[in-house]
Amino acid sequence: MNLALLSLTLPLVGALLLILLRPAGGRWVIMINLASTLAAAGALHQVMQTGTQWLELGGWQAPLAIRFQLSPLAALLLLFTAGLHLLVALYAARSRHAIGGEDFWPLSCLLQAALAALWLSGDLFNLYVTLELLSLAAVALVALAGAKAYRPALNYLLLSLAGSLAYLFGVALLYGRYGVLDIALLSELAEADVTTRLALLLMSLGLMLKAALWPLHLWLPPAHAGAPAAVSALLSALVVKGPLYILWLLWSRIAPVELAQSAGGLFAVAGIFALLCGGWSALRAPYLKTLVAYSTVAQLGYALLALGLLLRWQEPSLSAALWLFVLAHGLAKVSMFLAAGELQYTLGSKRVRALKGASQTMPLALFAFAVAGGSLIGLPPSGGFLAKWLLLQPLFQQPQHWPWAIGVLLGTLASAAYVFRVVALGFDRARPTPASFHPDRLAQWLAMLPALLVWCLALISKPLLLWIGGVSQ
Amino acid sequence: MPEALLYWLSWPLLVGGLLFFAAGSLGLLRFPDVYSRLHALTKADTLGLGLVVAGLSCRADSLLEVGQMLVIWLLVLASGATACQLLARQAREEHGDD
Amino acid sequence: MTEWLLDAVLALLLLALAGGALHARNRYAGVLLFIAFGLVLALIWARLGAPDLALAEAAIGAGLTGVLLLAALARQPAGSGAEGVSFARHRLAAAAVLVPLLMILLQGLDPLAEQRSPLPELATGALGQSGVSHPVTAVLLNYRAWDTLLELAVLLLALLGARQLGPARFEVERPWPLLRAWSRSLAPLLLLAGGYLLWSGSSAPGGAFQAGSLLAAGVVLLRLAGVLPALRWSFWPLRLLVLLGLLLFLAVAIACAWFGAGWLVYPDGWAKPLILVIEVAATLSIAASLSLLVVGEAREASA
Amino acid sequence: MSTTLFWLAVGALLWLIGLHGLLTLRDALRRIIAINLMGSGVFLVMIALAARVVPSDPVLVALVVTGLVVAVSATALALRLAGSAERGKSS
Repeated sequence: MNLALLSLTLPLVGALLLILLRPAGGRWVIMINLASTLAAAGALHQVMQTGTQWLELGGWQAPLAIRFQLSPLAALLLLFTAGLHLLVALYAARSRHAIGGEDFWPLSCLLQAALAALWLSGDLFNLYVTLELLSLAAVALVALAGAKAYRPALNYLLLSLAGSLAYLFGVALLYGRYGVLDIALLSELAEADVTTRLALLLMSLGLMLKAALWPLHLWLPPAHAGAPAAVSALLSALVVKGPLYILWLLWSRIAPVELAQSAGGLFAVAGIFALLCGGWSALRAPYLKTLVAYSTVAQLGYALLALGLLLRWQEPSLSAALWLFVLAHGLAKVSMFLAAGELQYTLGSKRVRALKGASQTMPLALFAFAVAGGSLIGLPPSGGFLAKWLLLQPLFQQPQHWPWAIGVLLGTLASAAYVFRVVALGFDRARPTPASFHPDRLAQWLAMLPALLVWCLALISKPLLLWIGGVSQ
Repeated sequence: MPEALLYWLSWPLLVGGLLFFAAGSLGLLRFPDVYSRLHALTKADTLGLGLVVAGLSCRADSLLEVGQMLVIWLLVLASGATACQLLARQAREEHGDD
Repeated sequence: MTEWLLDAVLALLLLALAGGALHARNRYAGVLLFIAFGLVLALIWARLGAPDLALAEAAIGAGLTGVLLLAALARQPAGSGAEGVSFARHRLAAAAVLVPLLMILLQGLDPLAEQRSPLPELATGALGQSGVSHPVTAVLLNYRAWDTLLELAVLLLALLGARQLGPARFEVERPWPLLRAWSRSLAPLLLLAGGYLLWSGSSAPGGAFQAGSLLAAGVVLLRLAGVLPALRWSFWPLRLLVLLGLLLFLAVAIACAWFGAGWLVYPDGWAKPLILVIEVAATLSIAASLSLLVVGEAREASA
Repeated sequence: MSTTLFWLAVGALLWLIGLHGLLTLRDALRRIIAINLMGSGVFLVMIALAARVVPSDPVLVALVVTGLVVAVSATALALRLAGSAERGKSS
């Protein structure tokens, strides 16, 4: 547990010192992220041996005070957060256009600390405070992009606050009903009465609004497209996953079984709609970063589908699919957004049409975009394919659930459509858009690094599946 | 005996204070321009508060409480007067002497 | 009977002010009604037996939020807010939507009145070792100290976000002598009240947040009266003051984890001094953050 | 219709008024006021629950104090954003 706390406090203290002393941020943040990644890896290694560890903050017994819960899944998410921050920091240190201002460095460290506090916390109100921390950090980061990003940032902030307050209303109801805020204790006490159903409904609405899950996703594309490239990578890969983790905690731990099963169906249907609507909007998006933002909404549909089926059939192996989706989507989306930012900056235009002939002018960036797109589609050797394979396993065993497979098929079709729309434009070399200046090769290699990592997941697929299968118990 | 006397004495004071507050609010709603409204507000409400403080101090069980209420009343007096001056000056600068 | 009358009047006033604040004809009336809403809400907190909250609501909710709203209103070009939709026409439509939703919520809320929670007994029971005698301060700074630490980070984040949104030039033309004299005499009073609130926090309603917001009100008043120079972010002692609360809290937490028994576990006997030090630092950083949020100016303040 | 339920109902109604205002109004300042009303509504629900026991539940009061400061800092950020967005649009 101490290593996990180290991985949490390093970025927090680092951010405070960065604000106070205002050094050149790049190098320091890379060192902080490296150290916190190693700490998270140590914590994960330790927790795989000893199993879930608990820490009562302040030494008080469970119901009174906050409890930290370091499960293998939480440690994996800590490592995932620190790793992604490291990758983005490496790219951002190289190409300064992608961060929008020197304030990016302390804010990204605070974002990492907020996420670490969220993964570790086991208390409902503490999760509310971490959610607020997360959304304020995300809004401050989006607002870095200058005046054009203020309106979407304001809309994002207001809707995110409304979501937090709906979540807080649910927490107040649960506390009123059971008198306890700790998740582990609540999971023993919860029973399916009208107050619990209303509380879970309110909390789920708030969390779906904050995680931009299908019906409540309209704020995401303008906010993520308007933000600087490195910021939108962090937002799409990490910030929307926090509320999803809490949603999973709520429904798989606290909710009684019959409530979870009835909600599972709704989540699965919402997932299918997210896939279709996200894919359709991405197909028609005129701007490159809006396309990638809509693809986030679509890919979250897979996670929602996995969550829905997990709850509906009470099939624990599906939660491994859910978390593999989160990992694979995170890595692929970081690479896609960084490549899109690089393309947009060098070719000088935000439109998708400007990518004509990009395979000639900027081959590396387009290759990174295509490789990341491959993982989003789920082409065989990539992480995305592993997650989809895990998702489809129960469907093969019980053939009577075939309609869900049709949904997954349509989702794959939609994501393939919008990725190949970009790639096809890239290879149309009739009148290539000239690069406004000599493209920076190292930046493109750094943008490609996460995509290569997501394809390396396939090399270690056997231990990875066993390991994640064990993790999500 | 003095407690009962004080108790009955506090009723007229409290009702008087209430009346002054009502007069102040009525003045705020009905008076035509800024200055008369300011006048109504600061004068009537401060006096109303004074009467309420007097009424409550009859019922107070310790002198400390009476002292606290008096300090509060002095603070309201001072801040009311200053605010009234500032608002009146602001109004004069914006509209001139219409 | 009279208790019912008081509740009904307060609740009616609260809801009327809320409706008015949202749907008033022009924005200025809306902001004023919202400030009145904050004060009535402070009354309701006192009525429901939460004096800490009444203090905090009056100081932060009605006071500083009101100043923030008025400052935002002053910066915006006049007349652009005349959009006040005539609420009369929409009232029926709104009621038709809200009432069924309220019925649904009430079904969920109904059984809560009889439930009881074990936490109050636990909190007051463990007061002995918590180092303070007022239960709310014990919860804030000892049982759930992690919440308070994260919450200081939330305030810092709001300041970081607001700071880089371009220069907030604060044009103070020539402050009136009356305002300067009044702010000079009021400031020590606010300082005294803030210090008292901070000190009494360990045994009576009060504490870091209420004291911090009172001090911030004093700083804002002095800045508006032109007595204080411009508060600039580039001035590093001010940055240190803003970060002081969080840095100290983290230092205590890490020191406890390193040498003591665990994360945020105050060594026994040390609880009271540690809490006092943390509370003083938190008050100063809250006062600095809130006043920077209201009257802070960006680096390149106009010459 | 106990006192607790009365104040719970008032809090829930306040939350709904804020939510309705947030979704229907277009002006940024009014939407920020709507968010504050929603926050006050939830806090009223929490304090109504706290008032069930006579010395009111210290845990809930502390949670609401924390929530209040979170609400103020979010409002301050939202107002600065609204102001800059307005200035950006008009200049």
